[in-house]
Parts: sequence; C-alpha cells; structure tokens
Amino acid sequence: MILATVFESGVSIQFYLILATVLFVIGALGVMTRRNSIILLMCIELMLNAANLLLVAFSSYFGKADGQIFVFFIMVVAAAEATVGLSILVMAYRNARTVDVGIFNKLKG
Amino acid sequence: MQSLSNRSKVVSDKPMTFMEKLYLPAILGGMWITFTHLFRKHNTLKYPEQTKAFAPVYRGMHVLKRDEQGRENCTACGLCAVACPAEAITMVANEREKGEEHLYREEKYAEIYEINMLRCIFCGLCEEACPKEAIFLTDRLVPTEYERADFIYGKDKLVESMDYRIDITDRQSTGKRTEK
Amino acid sequence: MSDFTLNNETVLERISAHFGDAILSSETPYDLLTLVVEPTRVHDLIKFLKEDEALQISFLTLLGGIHFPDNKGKELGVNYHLHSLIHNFRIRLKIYFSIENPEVDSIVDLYVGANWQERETYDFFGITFKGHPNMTRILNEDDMDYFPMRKEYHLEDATREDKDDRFFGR
Amino acid sequence: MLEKLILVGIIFTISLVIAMYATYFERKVAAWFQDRIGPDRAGPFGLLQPLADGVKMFLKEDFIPRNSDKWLFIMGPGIAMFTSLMTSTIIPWGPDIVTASGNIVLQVADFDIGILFILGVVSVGVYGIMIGGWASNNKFSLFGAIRASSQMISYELAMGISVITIVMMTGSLSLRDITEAQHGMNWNIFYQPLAFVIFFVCSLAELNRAPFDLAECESELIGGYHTEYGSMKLGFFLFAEYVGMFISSAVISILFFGGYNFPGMDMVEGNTLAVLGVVALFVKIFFFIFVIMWIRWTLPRFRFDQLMHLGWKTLIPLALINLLVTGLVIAFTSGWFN
Amino acid sequence: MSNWIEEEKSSLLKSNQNEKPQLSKETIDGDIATLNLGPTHPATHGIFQNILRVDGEKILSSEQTVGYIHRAFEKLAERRPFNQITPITDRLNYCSSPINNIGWEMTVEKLIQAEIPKRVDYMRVIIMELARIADHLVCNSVVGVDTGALTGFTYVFQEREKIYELFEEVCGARLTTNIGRIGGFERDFSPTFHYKLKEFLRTFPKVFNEFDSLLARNRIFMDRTMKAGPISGERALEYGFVGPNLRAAGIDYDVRSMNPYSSYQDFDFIIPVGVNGDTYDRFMVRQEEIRQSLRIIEQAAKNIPEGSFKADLPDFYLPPKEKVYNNMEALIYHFKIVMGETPIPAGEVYHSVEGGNGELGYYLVSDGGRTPYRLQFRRPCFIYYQAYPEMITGSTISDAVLTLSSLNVIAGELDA
Amino acid sequence: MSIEILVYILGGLTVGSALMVVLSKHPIRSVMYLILTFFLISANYIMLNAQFVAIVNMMVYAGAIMVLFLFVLMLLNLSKENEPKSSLLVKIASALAGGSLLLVLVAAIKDIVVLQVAEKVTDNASGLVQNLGHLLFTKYVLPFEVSSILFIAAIVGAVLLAKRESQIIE
Amino acid sequence: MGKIEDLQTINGEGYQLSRLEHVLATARANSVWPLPFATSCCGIEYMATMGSNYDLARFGMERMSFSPRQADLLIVAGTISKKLGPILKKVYEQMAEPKWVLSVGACASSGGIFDTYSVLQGIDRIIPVDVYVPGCPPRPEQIIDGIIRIHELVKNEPLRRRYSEEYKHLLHDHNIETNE
Repeated sequence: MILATVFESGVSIQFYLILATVLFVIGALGVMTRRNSIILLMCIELMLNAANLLLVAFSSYFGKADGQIFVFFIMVVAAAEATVGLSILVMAYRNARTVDVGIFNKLKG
Repeated sequence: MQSLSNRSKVVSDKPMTFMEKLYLPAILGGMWITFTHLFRKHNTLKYPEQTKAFAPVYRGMHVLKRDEQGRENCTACGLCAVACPAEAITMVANEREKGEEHLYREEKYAEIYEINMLRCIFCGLCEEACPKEAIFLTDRLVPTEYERADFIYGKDKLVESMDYRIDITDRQSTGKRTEK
Repeated sequence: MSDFTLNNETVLERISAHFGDAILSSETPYDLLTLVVEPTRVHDLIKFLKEDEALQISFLTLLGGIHFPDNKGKELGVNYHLHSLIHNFRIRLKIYFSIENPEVDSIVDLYVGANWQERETYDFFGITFKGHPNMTRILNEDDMDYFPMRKEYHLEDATREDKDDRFFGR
Repeated sequence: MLEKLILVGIIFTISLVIAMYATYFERKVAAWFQDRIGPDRAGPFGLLQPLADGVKMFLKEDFIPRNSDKWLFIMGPGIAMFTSLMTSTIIPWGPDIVTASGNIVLQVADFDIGILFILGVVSVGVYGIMIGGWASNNKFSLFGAIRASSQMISYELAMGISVITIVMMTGSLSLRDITEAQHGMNWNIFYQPLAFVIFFVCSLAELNRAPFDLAECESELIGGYHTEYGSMKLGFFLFAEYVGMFISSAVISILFFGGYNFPGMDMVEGNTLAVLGVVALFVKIFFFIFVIMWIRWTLPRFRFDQLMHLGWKTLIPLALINLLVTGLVIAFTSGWFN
Repeated sequence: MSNWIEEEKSSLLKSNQNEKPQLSKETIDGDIATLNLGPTHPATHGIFQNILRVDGEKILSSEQTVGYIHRAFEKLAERRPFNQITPITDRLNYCSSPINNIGWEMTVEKLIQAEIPKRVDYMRVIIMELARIADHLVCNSVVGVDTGALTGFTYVFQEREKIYELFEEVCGARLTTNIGRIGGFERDFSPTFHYKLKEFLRTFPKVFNEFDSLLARNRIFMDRTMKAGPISGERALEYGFVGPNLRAAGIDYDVRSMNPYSSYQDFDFIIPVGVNGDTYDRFMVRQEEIRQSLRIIEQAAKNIPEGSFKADLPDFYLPPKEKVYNNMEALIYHFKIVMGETPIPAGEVYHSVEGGNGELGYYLVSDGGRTPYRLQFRRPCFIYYQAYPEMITGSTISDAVLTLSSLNVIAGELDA
Repeated sequence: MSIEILVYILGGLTVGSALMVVLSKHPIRSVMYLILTFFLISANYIMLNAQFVAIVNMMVYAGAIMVLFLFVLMLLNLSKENEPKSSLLVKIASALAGGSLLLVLVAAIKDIVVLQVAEKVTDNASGLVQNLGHLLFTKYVLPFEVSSILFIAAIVGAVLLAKRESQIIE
Repeated sequence: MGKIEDLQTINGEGYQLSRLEHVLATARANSVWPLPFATSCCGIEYMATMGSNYDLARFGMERMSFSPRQADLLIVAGTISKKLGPILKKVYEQMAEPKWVLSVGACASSGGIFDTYSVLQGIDRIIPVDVYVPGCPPRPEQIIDGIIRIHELVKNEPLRRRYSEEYKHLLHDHNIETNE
C-alpha cells in the first residue's frame, strides 16, 4: 500500500533542503553550546539525521533508491558511533565523575 | 567430616541429564501437571455461604455454662484468671444473697465476668483450670468488630441462655482427661 | 588417643590437667558436665576444647547471660553450651562476675556464630564482650536505656490499659 | 474512509475489552490451575470483576511521589498503553467482507513493511517501562526498568531473526501476504517449528510475562517498574500488558498458525468465510492467551543473567542456524544451485 | 504516647523516599548503591531488614537489622508458671508449634525426672513429624513462590490444611496448638484423628510428588537454586548451623539420631544430606525429610502401643474433672497445679529437640519457684541467620531472595 | 492542499522538537525530545514514500540508539543539577556562528536549480523493500559487508571500553 | 474509627447514598487489593486464607500489592513491636486514599499475650483501624469475616468522606501526615 505522499502536492524539494539545513544547524548549535557530552553525542545524531533526511528526499524526488541505501550506511555509522562514544563516556565518567566536555582537555597531557 | 549418624544419604548430587538441559521436557511435564488440575474439582470452602464443621474440641468463643436448673456454674474462684497467660479475664466476685439461689449454684458468684476477646489467645487453659465446669471454649467463632471496646465480653455475651443452650457434650466426651 | 572415650570424668580430668587453676567448681546436673570457670580464662578454655584433638568440642550450641541480683559480687553470669558432634558430648561452662564491671572476652574469633548471641546477651543483660566487632544492641531499639532481662526491670508495658490486676495478685 | 474509522473503533474497543477480560480470565485460569474458584462475588461468576477493578482504580487517589519527575511519571504509562495499542493496526483480522459497494478489508492498514512495523513499535514500547521506572525515583523501580529494557532489547534480536525465516518463505513482509500464503492447512508451524519456539519465547520476554517477568517480580522487586504507580496509571501499565498479550497472540497465530485460515475453508465462501475466518483467528488468539497464562502459572522464573544467557547464547545462535538452514533449503528447492 | 512514635526512621523503609535513586553517588568508586531488602519487602516473609550494597545486581556486602518483632519471650517466661509457657513456645517457630510445645514439656519432664509412657512417646512422634512436614512444606513452597512458581504452593497448602485439621482434632487449634501437657497429652487421639491420619498418609504422597516434579528437576528451577547462597560444612558449623541447613552442607547432624528423645531410636529413617549447602541442596534435603517424616509417621502409627496418654504425675498433670468434684485430694492438686504451687526441683537442665529448623534447645534454670528462674531458648534461626551476608556476598539480588527463603528464617524464632 | 499543510506542519514540528533537544535543561528531556524528533523525521520519510527507511529509522534510532542514551543517563543519574554550564560568551559566539552557518547554507540552497525530477513521481516505488533489497545485495553488497565488520569492531570496542578493569569488592 | 453509622452521618448525607455513589462504592468494595503486612503467626494463617481451601480470590483480593501505592487495604497480621511501629505508620502514610486497615489477630489488635516492654499494645495507637479480627491466630474464616466487614464499610462509604473534616481530624489524631 502506498500512502498519499508529498508528490501529489506542490511541496518542492527546496522545502526538504531547508528543513535538513535547519536541523543540521540546530545540531551544530547544540554541539557548540552544550557542555554535557552525552547531549553532544545526541546533537551529532541529530546532524546525521539531517543528512539522512536530505538523502531520502533526493532519493525520492529523483526516483532512485541509492540515496536510501546510503541512509542505512549512515545509520550503521551512527549506531557504531553511539556505542563507542557512550562507552568512552561511561569510562570517562567513572574516572572523573563528570560528563563535562572539559574533561577531555585533560587528555592532552 | 565423617558421618555422625551412619544413616545419611546424599540427595542432591544427581547431575542434570541431557534431556533436562533442554528445558522443554520438564516444562511440558510441569504444564501437564497443572493441566490435569484444570479438570479437578475445586477444593474451596465458599465461606461465608458454606461453613465447615470444626473439630468437636475446637477452641473458639467461651461460654459460661449454667446447670440443669439454669443456675450459673461459676463460683468466681479466679482460677481461670490466674491460669490465663494473656491476662484477659477480669472478674469481681460477690456473695449470693437470699432469693438468688435459682440464679447461682454456689454461694459465691461472679458479679462481673469479662473476657477481653482481643487479648485472648484461645489456649484453653481457663477451661482446664475451672474446677466447676463453668467455662468452656466452644466451636463458635468470635465475630469481628469495628471497635476495640466491643471485644470486652461481659456476662451478657458469655453466659449461655437457657433457651439456646450451647452443647459441649462432644467436647467432654472426646477422652479429655478421663481415666482409661 | 583413639581409645579415649569422652565421658564426664575423663573430660573433666583432661581439662583439669590443663586448666586446673581456672576451674572453680564442677558438677553434673542431669548428666551434663557443668564447670564454673574463672572469667578471664574462659576464652582460652573454649579455645582449648575446640582445638584439642581428643576432645574436639567444636560446636557452640548456646551462649547466654543470667542475672542473680542476690549473689553479691557475682551478679551476672554467662553460660556456654558446647557440643562435640563427633563424640556426641555436651559440656556447659559458666562464669560469674560483678555487675559493676560486666566484661568478658568475646569468643567471636573462635566461633563466628557467637556474634549475635553475644550481642543479644549485651542487649539483655548489659554484659560487654571484649574484642567483639560490633557490640551494639540487636533486638531492642538502639536508644533503649536499660537492660530488660535484668531481674529488677518490669516485663509489662506500662501503656496497657485493659487489665485489672487488683483481684489476682499477679 | 468511514469504514476504516469504524474498523479502528471496533478494533480499539475489542482490544480494550479483551484486555479487561484477560485480567478476569487470568485470575480464573490461575484459580482453576490451583484448585480454587477465583473471583465469583462481583456479578454472576465474578464477571463484573474487571469493571470493579476499573472503577476502583479510577476513583483512587491520583498519586505522584514527591520526588519523582512528574512529567515523565505521567508519560510512562501513556507510552506503554499507546505503543501496545498501535500494533493492532496492521493485523489482518479476517478475509474481506463482500458488500454491494465493494469489499471491506478487515485490516486497518496493510503496510508494505508489515511485520517490521510491529517490531519497530515493540522496540519503542520499552520506553514506557523505562521512563516510568526511572521517573518513579525508587531503586526497585529503577532496577525493574533496567531489567525490562535490557531484556526487551536483547530478545528483539532473536525475535527478528526468527521472523525472517517466515519472511523468506513467503517473500513478503506484509502480514496479509503471510496469511494468504498459509491458505488452508499450509501453516508455517509445520515448516518452522523451531522459529515458532524461538518467537514464542521471545514474545513472552517482550511481554515481561513469566518466566521472564523479572521486571516486576514481586518477590524481588516488589512491583518492579510500577512499584510507585497507583490508580489509573497502574491500570494503564497492567492494561498495556494485557493488550500486548492479545496482540502477541494475534501475531503468533498469523505468523505460524495461518491467521484466519482454518481447515476446510475452501468449502465456504463469501461472508460466511469472512465470519468463520474471524472466528478462527480469535479462537487461535484465545488459545495462545491461555497458553501464556498457563505457562505463567506453571513455571518458575529465570534469573537475570540466565535470562541474558538464554537470549544471547541460546536463542540467537539457534535462530541464526534456523535462518541458515531455511535459506539453504529455499535455495535448493528453488533451484539456485542448478 | 511515647516519643518513639514521633521519630521518623525513614531509612528503615524499603526505599528511601527523600533521596534520588542514585546508583552512583554513594561511593566514588564504581556504581554502588544501597538497597533496603526489608523490613516490609515481600521476600522477607516476616520482618527483618537487610541493607544491601549493590553494584548493579551484584551484592557487595550486606548488613542486617533484626528485632522488629522482638516480643521478649525469655522475660515473659520468667513471669509465667511452667504450664503457661507452652502457649508462649507456640509462637517461637509458628510453622511447627507442636515441636516447640513438646520440646518444652520434655524439658520440664527432664527437670522433674518423670517417667513417660511409651504411648505418649509415639503420639508425640506422630505429632512432631506432622509438624515437621508442615514446616518444611511452608519453606519449600515459599522457595517455589519466590522463584515465581505459585501453583505448587497452593497444591501443598491444601495438604497442609489437612495437617491443621489433624492438630485441631487433637488440641482444638490449627496453628498455635498449645498441644500436650507436662506428662503427656490433654486427651487421647480420637478415632477421627486416626481416620484422618490414614487419609492424609494416603493422599499426601501423590500431591507431594506433583509438587516435587513441578520444581525439583526443572532446569529453570535448578539453574536458579544451584550455587545460590552456598556455605561449606566447616563454615556452617562455625556459624552454628543446625537442621536441614547444616545437612544441606553435608553434615548429618540430627538431634533425633544423635540424642534420641521420645523413642526416636525405635524408628527407621535416613538422614538426607546435601553437598554444597546451596539453595538447591536445602530444598532437596527438606523434600527428602518430608518423605522420611512420612515414613516415621507410618511406623509410629502402625506400632503405637496401648496404654495411657499421660504419665502418672499428680503434681503436674491436672486430675480428671470428675475427681475434682468428688475427691478433696484431687481438688487440692487441681488448685496447686493451676496456681503453680507444686514443688519444682531447683536445678538447671538443657534439652534439645530437632525442630523444623534444627536443634531447638531449652536451657531452663529453676530455683524452685513457681516460674522458671531463667529460660533461654536456643533459636536456630537466630543463630544461623547471621551467616546470611556471607552467603549472599558476590551473588545477585535474586539469589539473595532465594537464599533467604530457603534458609527458612522464621521471624518469631529469630527475634524471640 | 491538505497534504501540503500536513508536510509543513510536520516540518515545523520537527524543527521545534529538535530545538527543544538543545534547549532543554534536563538531559532526560533532551533524550525524550530527540526521540520525538526521530519519530517526526520518520513521519517525514513516510511522506517521502520511504516506508522502509522510516521504520528502520524508528527501530534503529528510537528503538536502539536512544535506549542506549537513556540507559547511560539513568545509570550515571545525571540530573539537572550536575549539568555543567557554558559561559555566556560561548553561547553568544556559538549562536552567531550557527546563525551565519544557517545564513550561508540557506543562501546557497536558494540558488539551487533542480535539474531533473523523476518523471512519474506519484507512483514512485523506490522506497519499497523490494527495490532497496535488490540494490543492497547487488550494487552495494561490498559496503554492506564492510559495514558489518565495522559493527563488530564497534561492539568489541565498546565492550572492552566499558568493562571495568577489576571488580570492586570490599 | 469506622462504624457504618459514623460514615453515613458525615457530610450530613443521612443514611442514603445516592444511586451512583452506591454503584461506585459497590464496585470499589469488590476490588479491594490487600497489602499484607504479615509479621508472624497470623501471616501463616493469612497464607492459608490465600490458599486453595479458603481462596481469598473469590473476593477479588488475590492481587496482592506489596507496594503501598497500589493497595487499598492494609492487613496487619502479627505482632507489631515498638521498633516496627514507625515502619507500619510509614507504610500507612504511603498508601493512596481511600485506604482501610484490618487488624488481624490478638497481637496486632491489642498486643495479645505479649504484654511486654517491646510490643506495641495495639496498632490503633499509631494508625486508625477499621476492623479488628480476634483470635491468636484467627481462623481463615475469621479473616474472611473481617474482610467482609471491610467490604461493608466500603460499600457504605460516601465518595466524599476522605475529604471531610472528620477524616482529617482522625488522621491528625494519629499524627499522620497527609499529602506525601
């Protein structure tokens, strides 16, 4: 079953371009302003999702499935990033009792 | 350590067999057992619609007996109160006056006789202690109440009424302290 | 020592050989060897009983206090019931000391199971066990200010209202 | 469109009613297994018991612990309830009903992704328990939440892999296609008994039902994640559990027991077939609800690490082997190696 | 109202309401938290508290608080005449009251050196073994409940109800039996009792086997219970373990065979032992003990000798009521016994019986007064429960719950 | 047209909840908003007729990754109080930077001319499972296999990282 | 605290509940979930009541709520010592309204045989008790009797009672904090 989709309406691809851009910028803003490293990771996920959205939009508008395949690979990367990132965080938290991004400065040595 | 009794047996060293390791046989066996119970007659007493007969010697609510002529047996000797481990019995003795012979069998009687049913542990020691066969525990249950004060049972609740005599012959005929 | 059979006489003999000075008296009420021992030596005696190869009295059955208010200078006491599971032989040790300085050596280092029993004895009688890891009350509240099992204290709860004792002299 | 709305309404109501009466049925079944009577004083045979419980919970003081996170505390049961109701959208309830104005499809939505939708929604269902348990601000709740979520995440894998075999055999993710492929007595259980066992065990784990009810086992965690919940919020959690039970039974019946197919269905046709199909599906659903209860009242529960071992070290490898074997068989029979 | 009521002891509750659930803040090292198991936790089956320090599910250490239902038994016993102490002993290990009652009576009989007829011994054996079955059934079915299998519990409780009926037939009460008197029994076994006993012996094994096959060889149950809360034999002895818990650790110490009382030497029974002292061993030992108890009851019921159901103890056993009326001497004895004025020898005596949880001892010091001078109970629960932290350290919370229920810690006996 | 409005509303909601992720003080709420954002993005995918990606997005992000985040937050118990605060300067600077980035990007996008759009977009079936599967296992089979290796590496790495060096038992 | 007559006069409602209230109260009475606060002997009898032979499930009460938040009826079965008193009170405070208390057995109701320094002489000193069940321990029949009495109370309770001034006074008399 195919639901009613955007193609029946007049929504152009620019809308999705802008939407994805805004989401990306929000994510970037979060990375810059927040100091809780878990939230940083979450913002990175948000940015990756913005990219995904763009890929899917292009893939749909151009009728080519390749874009959606890339989404899967991005998801793989995101999942791997989240697991490794979180385990590093937990590790860092155990040692420093904080999740402030500042602690990573100490790694400079 | 060596065996102390010479009749011990190890009961829990059977290793798990392969079939047992598979989980399923024991699970299915257990489910079969519960399944057979599905068709078994239930074993439930539908209280309060149904009631169950207690043993004739059941230790329930007390009764203060009267004798055949309707006189109270109790002579207020106080043995029951002394024997009570919960100290739940209170009594005040009084001399029988003239004209009261039809009420009290002995010269002394209990003017006040109170059992705190909430304290009482229904151990039956008062019944044993009574030398006058005045107090007995019966197979009736003490009802539940809303107020603590309602559990102080005075003579109005304890002494049997002549119209509704409480039969305790079963209780006495169960071989209790009789000589063989 | 395999031919050594445990009975009241042989055990008493053997203990006397090592702790002759510590045993104040001995009797056998109801066929149970009972020794009254010097309080300071009881720890060593129990240790000896546990470790002696012939006796092997190595099971602590019961430990508890007792209070004799009229026995001046020896008001408080502690009883130890020990059991040799291998020889099926029981022995009772008793020590007495004054209520002013109720202190004895703890035997927790010999029997872990004595831990709570000693705490309970402290809780009930106020007998302090030296060397106990945690000498606090166990059954009663921590802020209780007396030792309830001593004879001078009342059993009853003062707040009970529904009792009239006047008639029975309880 | 209207008939879809009506269908949604009917399915919603049926799910709720069945969930309500599943509580009653559970108590009765427990009683029968235990030589008891069960509830019999609220209405005839105790039939009004679920209503009484509902009224009671509704009238109970709505209580939010002082130190909890109020927002999330309320959200927890809501999410649990929502997700468990959402899965019912793609269940094909029966063959089409033929009317003058065309066929009525007894399915709210037939997504292309079908069974994946169920897995997706179920994977979201974990949030209700997790958030509820965390927001209650109670250690036992937190333990329950952590246990529930790690258990549900772990068992999703084996569940998904076991479903893939069915998808491979059918060649479609759509539940309707899967049902149609099992026409007559061509049920998947005969081809995939191992996948069925794995799927069944995993759905028990997903439902937090015995012997996997570690998230709320009262002997260890008092009430687990719903320890601090009372009144209707608790009702939502309990409801979600029973709705989940209903839906899981439906999915099991559809995936492995032919859904609305029944033996001898070729002899009838038209609306009789539709009605009988719906009846057949519901008979299967009730049977599985009964089996789930039966298991609960028979088996002891696992310990948490044993549960994880079972999931990761037994069920997933088994499911993978099953997948491999199924793939090989399909490859051979469809002549890929020729 | 005294001021203890005003005191808020919030930390005693099962969860501390004023504190965020922190798995971390407690200590800086690792994710360690404290968890209150009890006092009102459902797993404690009674009231006692365990403060666990856990790291995730793993228990690092535990601290116990007991005394929540401390009822001052020993003080109470110093204020009650000898015959009034029997009802108090009921409430020690309330799962097997008759053993406590009879143990106390035998202690007094030992003090006064009474001769007990053989028939009384056999009657006592029947009653005590019934009580042991009742006790073990509670324990084992509760182990089942704690693993999540509720149904077995309901099966065996139906049989336990029959044991209650048997007790009721003898003494008139179900749980706190106050059975027996110093010197024997209150009354002889009635024909109904014999009939019901026969019925029980007939139906019980079947139900019991059902219960056994629901759990004993079920892998889920075995996995749960094996290696849960183990203790070695040597350590168990150090802690003063007795009874089934000690036997599960492999040491076959049983008072019934070591110091036979009440004619236990006449009966043929084996003493089941375990290997590792874990929950499964304890469960299996209790299961086997139930079977052995059945055997003992069968033997006793078959060989019960004729004779009197009471000893000839005019100083302690109340005279029959008819005599009290007609016989001055009997009346005097009656009064003396009830008032507790009969002469009791001064002395001290220790007597122990094999209770539901092992050696249940009575240390009685009498100064010749109407009440004991000092009566100390050896409560097995109290002594072996101290080993609990050691047994659960390093295991998980689930194991801790099972260990607790398989130890059969009875709050009444624990706190006295 | 109703679908158009729906799409715009959806877009607005997505932006709003994404903003809330950044703005919420409480980390748990951030997570909740992020989950909501993912759901809304999934909805967007459905509007783009990419059902499979939508449901996978839901399963992977909402069902797995965010559970991990929530898990970590719960375990570390990071509440509002111990959230570290950024200085105002950093906030202003990052707002400026973000704003200019947005400006540049939007300006660039405005000039984009979409050269070619698929002919018959109305029955676009590229998002359906069959197409995707076909592509994934033919054209992209090598990246697919490589990504599984990446996964294994990530799992091993995560386990090794999070494993405690030695269990602390006092 | 809880005589039926008392309930009915609160709020000047008279003896008649409105029809809706009556239906709701009856529904409520059929779904009273117990929180067993079982400490000792009475707890074992409570277990027997839960068992097949007496089957508390018939009253819709087999769903035990060990969490006070979910419970309607606090069943206090067994001795409550002074050390345990504050805990019992805390559990009572944690329960959500409406809540009832059933005091099972002599020990909980009055201290029973244990008139000693460590035992609370009746839990009504710290929490309001609705129904007392005598016996030591009570038979399952008596426990069920008590529960039926509780049901009577629930059936006759106006929905508004828990907001009334009288009720607040009652809680105040027992030093119970509300609105936790």
